Amino acid sequence: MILPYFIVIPLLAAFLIPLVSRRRDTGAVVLSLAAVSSLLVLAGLAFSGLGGETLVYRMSAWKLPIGIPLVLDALSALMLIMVGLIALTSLVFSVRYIRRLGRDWRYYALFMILVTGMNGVIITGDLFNLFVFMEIALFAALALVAFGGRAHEFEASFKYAVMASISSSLILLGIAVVYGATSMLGLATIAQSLADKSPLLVLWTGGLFMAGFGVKTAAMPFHAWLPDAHSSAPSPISAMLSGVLIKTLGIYVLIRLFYNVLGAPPLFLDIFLGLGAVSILLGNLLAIGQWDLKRLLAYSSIGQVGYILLGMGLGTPLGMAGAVFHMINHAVFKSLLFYNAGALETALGTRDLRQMGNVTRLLPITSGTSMIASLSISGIPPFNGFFSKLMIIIAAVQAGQSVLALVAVVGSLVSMAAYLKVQRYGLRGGRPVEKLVGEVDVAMKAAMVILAVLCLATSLLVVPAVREATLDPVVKVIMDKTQYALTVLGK
Amino acid sequence: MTLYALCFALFLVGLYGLLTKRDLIKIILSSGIMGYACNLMLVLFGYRRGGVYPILERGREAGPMVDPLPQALVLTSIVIELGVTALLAALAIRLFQKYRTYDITKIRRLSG
Amino acid sequence: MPIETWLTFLLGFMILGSIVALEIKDILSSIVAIGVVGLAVSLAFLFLQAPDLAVVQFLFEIFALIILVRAFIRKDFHVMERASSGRWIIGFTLIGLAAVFLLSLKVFRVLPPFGEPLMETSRYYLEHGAADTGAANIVAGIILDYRAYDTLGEVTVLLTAILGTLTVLRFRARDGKGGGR
Amino acid sequence: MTDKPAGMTLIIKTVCRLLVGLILLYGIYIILHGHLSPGGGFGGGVVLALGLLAVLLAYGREETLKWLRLGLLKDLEHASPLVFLLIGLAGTAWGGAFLANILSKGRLFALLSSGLILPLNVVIGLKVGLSLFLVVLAMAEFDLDKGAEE
Repeated sequence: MILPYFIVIPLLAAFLIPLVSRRRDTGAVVLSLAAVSSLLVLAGLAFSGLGGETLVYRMSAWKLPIGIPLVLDALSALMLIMVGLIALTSLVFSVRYIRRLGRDWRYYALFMILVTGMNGVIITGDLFNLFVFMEIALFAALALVAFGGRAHEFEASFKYAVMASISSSLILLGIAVVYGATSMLGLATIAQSLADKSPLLVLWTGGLFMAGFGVKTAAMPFHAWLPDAHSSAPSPISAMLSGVLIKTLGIYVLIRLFYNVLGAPPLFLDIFLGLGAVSILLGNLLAIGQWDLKRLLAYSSIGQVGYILLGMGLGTPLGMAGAVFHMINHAVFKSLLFYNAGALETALGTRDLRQMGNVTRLLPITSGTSMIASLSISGIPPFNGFFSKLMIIIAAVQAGQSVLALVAVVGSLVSMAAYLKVQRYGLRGGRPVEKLVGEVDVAMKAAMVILAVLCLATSLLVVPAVREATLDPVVKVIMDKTQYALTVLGK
Repeated sequence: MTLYALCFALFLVGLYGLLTKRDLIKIILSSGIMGYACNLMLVLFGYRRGGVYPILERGREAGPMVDPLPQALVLTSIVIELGVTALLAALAIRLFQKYRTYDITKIRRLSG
Repeated sequence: MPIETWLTFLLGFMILGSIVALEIKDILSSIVAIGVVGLAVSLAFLFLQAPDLAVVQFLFEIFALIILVRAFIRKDFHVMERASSGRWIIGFTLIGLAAVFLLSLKVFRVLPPFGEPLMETSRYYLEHGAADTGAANIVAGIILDYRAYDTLGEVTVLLTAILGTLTVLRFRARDGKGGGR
Repeated sequence: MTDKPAGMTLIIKTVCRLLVGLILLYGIYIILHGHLSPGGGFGGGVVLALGLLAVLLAYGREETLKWLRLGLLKDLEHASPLVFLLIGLAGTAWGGAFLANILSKGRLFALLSSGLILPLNVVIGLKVGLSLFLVVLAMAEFDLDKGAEE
């Protein structure tokens, strides 16, 4: 069984790194690259070999209500692929980028722990275990946000830590109440047990989880920590945070809990819709006002998460397919945009759009890939963002929510404006740049090109044949709702 | 029932502190209070009237015992709390070193 | 006295202590107050028949106090500045939290009453724990056998927190602005 | 905490030397009896850390680190979670599942019983004790006043 290795491999790398590296970071780089690429391969194999089945692994050889199960279904396999992919490119991008902060093995150790935490959240079938691995990912993210060692990074990290602490406490309280009511901790057993408990209980714990994981998702009223944290972190880490962390700790857990455990109560779907609509409008609008490139990207992440929430809230298979599709797409193009920002920062020494200038000639790869990413995120065909947004909008119209469809269209136009601003000032501005202060090395370029190619390649997911093999099993897992519990319990 | 409500009240005191206090130290303390409340809530849910602690002893009758599972969970949670406290404290003293204040609004103003 | 009375008293004391810790102006008193609350939690664990937790809570509380005192107590710096938000924010927060409190009272009535847990899973641990794991301490059996995976996570959390703390405290500041040496 | 590198007075040093041994022994006792009595790796680890801190308080940093060998402590701290993981992997190899309890369960109430719980407790105790000690050490070394007015 390959299931525990999704945890063991990154953890082994994280624990070995301090022992193998002293002054140099070569050992750490090699180890973490090896670990992440094997994770990606494993995840790919798992997804293709799964064929719509669900694998259950018993940790410590104890069966479900007693021990902790690991569960791998199409949804978790897809998430694992996403994490592995972004982690790999992010590491490739990091090697040179992070050396200007010193050759520090801690970065790689923390990075591997971050990956461990996310994989752990994705693969676990136990509520409390999910909490533990969420904390692992959060601690690693906090340390990495503060990694640069500048005062504003500490400030961002502190703010993030406070918000994380609030949300974790809410979640822990929710777990406590669930345990008090059902005396169960496995997701599958809770799903069965809660089904015949008082609806008040579902409402209350649902509210706690919604607030707690809402903060992790950074949907609009809960977004306060995100712009600081995501813009202060080193660029490859921003890509990890915006690209996958908010999705694993936020979106994925929300889907699992509210669809597979609580059985998609209509009230909470409406809340998803509301959060989504507000996030789309305000997130994208606030993005336009920013001059710091990474802050702009961070605010835009809030807007894009809004689309995913909107798709989730519709509760139709098409909407869910759009949400999952957009989640993958956003991981690809937002990470790419953060790499672009990192490359620009390395080359120009600034993140302020007004200080940048005409760099299309000096940095052809950076500006080319950022053009592709901007087109994708604004929803221009034939790039991936267009198809996922289109799916969500069509699903909204089909579900009779034309107002929300309109909101999505308007949000898309607003985000296009924000990225026009990036292109106009950041890359094609009038301010002539004569000399670059730093060099964008091959590894950085490679990371950017890989993701730029993926921006086009993931569009293929919309082709019916490909979609049947990839998105449809995932959507089936989600829309089968509490069928998840029966599958995991082997009934 | 009263105990649950009181425990929840303790949780809300912590939440109140986190939402309104602007002093880094008090924010750290508030997060600790919320942690206490969560832990206590879990153990309250596991108490069984007349039960003894879940450790077998030689020569003692195996009477009813309290629920051991919440205790195992809270053990984990206590460790996590300490981790949060250490990390927050480290960040706070770095911030103090730079700005010479623990007031988060002043820090925000100073950093622009 | 029944255990409820003791616990009600302790919880009231904790709430009071927390409010004192939050509202008092002197840093040292504030930290000491939170320490006392932590010790009260430890005492409550003892009442609730959780000696494992009482020991660990007590020791970790001492440690948290050492960290907090070391981090924040300075010879020349004792009294806090104006440490709260404006009156409006406090008012709205209080009203909001009070509303949440009143609304959730009903939920606690739905839960199993105090002293009568369902224990659907835990019954197994109590009946088979010693035979399955060989440990007389059933809590130890749970954290290191039935749910050892959680504990692996817990060790990793601790490792990460320590690594993070050391990263934050490491001496050389990166751009000269961050302070440090 | 350690204003003077020389540490405290002779009386405190002597008392401390006597006490430290006891504290450390007690910590080890708690760790080893984790499967039989309250405490275990987490509690015992903190006691260990407190013992080491008492040394630090009494003798000051210089002298403490002379016989504690910081590098070794750090290596031990880094290696202990690795041991945990390797024990878990041994479970996959011989017990059929990750972290399965593969050793013999022994007789109830005996010190050498309960299979892997004892070694895991030792690993956890080591990890908790050393990492908490290292954190407080780092905080004690951290100087708030240096370079703050830049």
